[in-house]
Amino acid sequence: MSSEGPHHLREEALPLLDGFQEQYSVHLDKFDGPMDLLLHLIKKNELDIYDIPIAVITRQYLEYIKLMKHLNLEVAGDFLVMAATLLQIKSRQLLPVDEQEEAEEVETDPRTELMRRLLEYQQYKEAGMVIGARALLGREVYVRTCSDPDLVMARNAEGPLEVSLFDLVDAFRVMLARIPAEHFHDVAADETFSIADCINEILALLQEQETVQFDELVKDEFTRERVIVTFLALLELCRLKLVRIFQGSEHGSIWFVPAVAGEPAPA
Amino acid sequence: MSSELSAIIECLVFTAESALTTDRICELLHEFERDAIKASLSELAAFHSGRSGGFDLVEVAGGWQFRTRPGLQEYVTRQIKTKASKFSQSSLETLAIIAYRQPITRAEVEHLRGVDCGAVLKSLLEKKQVKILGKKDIPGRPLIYGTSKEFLETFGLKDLKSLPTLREIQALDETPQYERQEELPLGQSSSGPVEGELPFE
Amino acid sequence: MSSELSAIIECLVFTAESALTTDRICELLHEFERDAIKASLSELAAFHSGRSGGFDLVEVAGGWQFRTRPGLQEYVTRQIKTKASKFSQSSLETLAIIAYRQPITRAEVEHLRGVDCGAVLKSLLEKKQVKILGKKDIPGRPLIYGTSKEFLETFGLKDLKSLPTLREIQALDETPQYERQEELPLGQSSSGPVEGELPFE
Repeated sequence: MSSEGPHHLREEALPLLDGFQEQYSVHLDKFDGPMDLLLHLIKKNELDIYDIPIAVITRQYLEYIKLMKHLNLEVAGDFLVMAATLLQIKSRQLLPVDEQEEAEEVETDPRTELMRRLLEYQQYKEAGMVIGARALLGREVYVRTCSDPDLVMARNAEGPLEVSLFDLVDAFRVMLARIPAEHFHDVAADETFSIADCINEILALLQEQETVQFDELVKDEFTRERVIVTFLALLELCRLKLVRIFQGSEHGSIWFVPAVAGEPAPA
Repeated sequence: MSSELSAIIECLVFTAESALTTDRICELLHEFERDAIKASLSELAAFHSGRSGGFDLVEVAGGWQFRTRPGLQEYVTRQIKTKASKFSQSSLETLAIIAYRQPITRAEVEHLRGVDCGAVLKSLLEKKQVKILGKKDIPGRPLIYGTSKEFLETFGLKDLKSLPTLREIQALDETPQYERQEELPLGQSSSGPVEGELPFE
Repeated sequence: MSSELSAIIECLVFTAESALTTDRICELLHEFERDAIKASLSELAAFHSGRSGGFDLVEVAGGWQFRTRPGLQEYVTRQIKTKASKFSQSSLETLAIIAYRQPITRAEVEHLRGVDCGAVLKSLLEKKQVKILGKKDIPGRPLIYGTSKEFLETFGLKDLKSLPTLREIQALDETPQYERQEELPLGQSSSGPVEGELPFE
């Protein structure tokens, strides 16, 4: 990475990132994903995980991503998905609370799901460190490698078989890689339109137009399979908070828009 | 401590190619009482641990095995090439999630970690720490994963129940999303919706 | 008898792939005196022989080695029957072809593998992983093979549909779709296709 990186940073003065400025490279490598980064920010600022100041955390999170870009590091999509989630929570907090909805809104603090995920993630992160600190076979602890001569001599045909499914599939893969293509025709039934393909298609479409109608996606190929795949792709996009879905009336057309487009203007 | 039975058991465990379960030892030594065998095993383990020699008799992955005493690895690595069982933080996190939440799909692991886990999962499969248990009976039939016997061996765990307890999540009024999932079929009570048993014993 | 040096030596001999000569041990443990090492070795040998356990530390032609105590071989060989047998790469390949391409004839398997598979097929039939499904209705009426119930049990599968496809394993290497998405416009440089700036304060 370029040597001007750190100076550049100091000039830019990203004051909230003091932690990153010293040994930034170490820190950058350290985050295993958006959850890890969020936990770090919460700990560094001594914030209460049960009452996260979403504006502060969102700003720091986005500055961190900016920093990654300054350093020309590839920002993984997962970090962007979390950025969108944070912004969404923030925007929901900014919206005036509808009096009718107020009762429900009290229960569903938009931060609850994030808090729950963070707490759960933290548990597993800690559990991972605990198990990783054990005396590991082949690292701190060893077994006897020399086979007993009496055992080596004897041959065995009736013992239980020891092999994993992964070994089996892998053997198949290795063999397929070895044989010429014409010897082999794949008869697997899944030579079809995948959910992943469909997600790509929807994302491409959303770059061209602001809203997309569900029917529009399936009109060319109105098959049961295509409808299901499209629907699952939409659900996935929704889960990733990349689109928002609307339905005008009961059983009416389903419309969707990119999730970030609806954010309020900068404060 | 030097009864004939102890010597026989020690000899069996010493020559076995992998950990020997108590059941298998009893099966092999059908002329001896199960209780006597179990008592001998405990005595042997205590004896080796007490003498602080180069190796201990430990219970791991549901069986018994002689293993070098932790702390001596510096000397061992002088003569043998280690298989370098290195685990990155992300492997350990992923492994922890799979261990505590199995059977689990890739999507569920990724939801918990917030990142793509394909590469990590594949490397754990290659290291045989994780295995494919089958497919989940939901749309798309995703593969479900669990930890393997090798996982218990690598981490020196007697069984899944010996995993360190997760730090309690306090002050949560609602159950976390994943606790609504089927319970981990630990021990005898393997009645989960996933076919077959977990591969222990 | 439980000096650190003894423990280290014991650990070295225990993990060695073959007998260790005294010279080799001294070379590995260069920080210790040769005399001390030799004394420790004799002490260790006397200790193990005195306790009449399952194994002794003996000096054989090539050097020092732990050996099971003579007279216990009978028990050692009892476990051979329960020794887990592993698949060779060629068995595994053949089995994989049959699993994924069944029903299949021997000629078809051999066409794919490019080698004669008679012996491997026979051993898979003996291990009951594969069974004969019938005869194919083509000239010569060759036998057709498929996997057995035992095959499903070996791999812990509910049914053949639960067999992971090659594509599912390959999918582990693929990056998730949204990573290929257009970048979110962060900060000032909002020139992406998504309109509007993100709300920085």
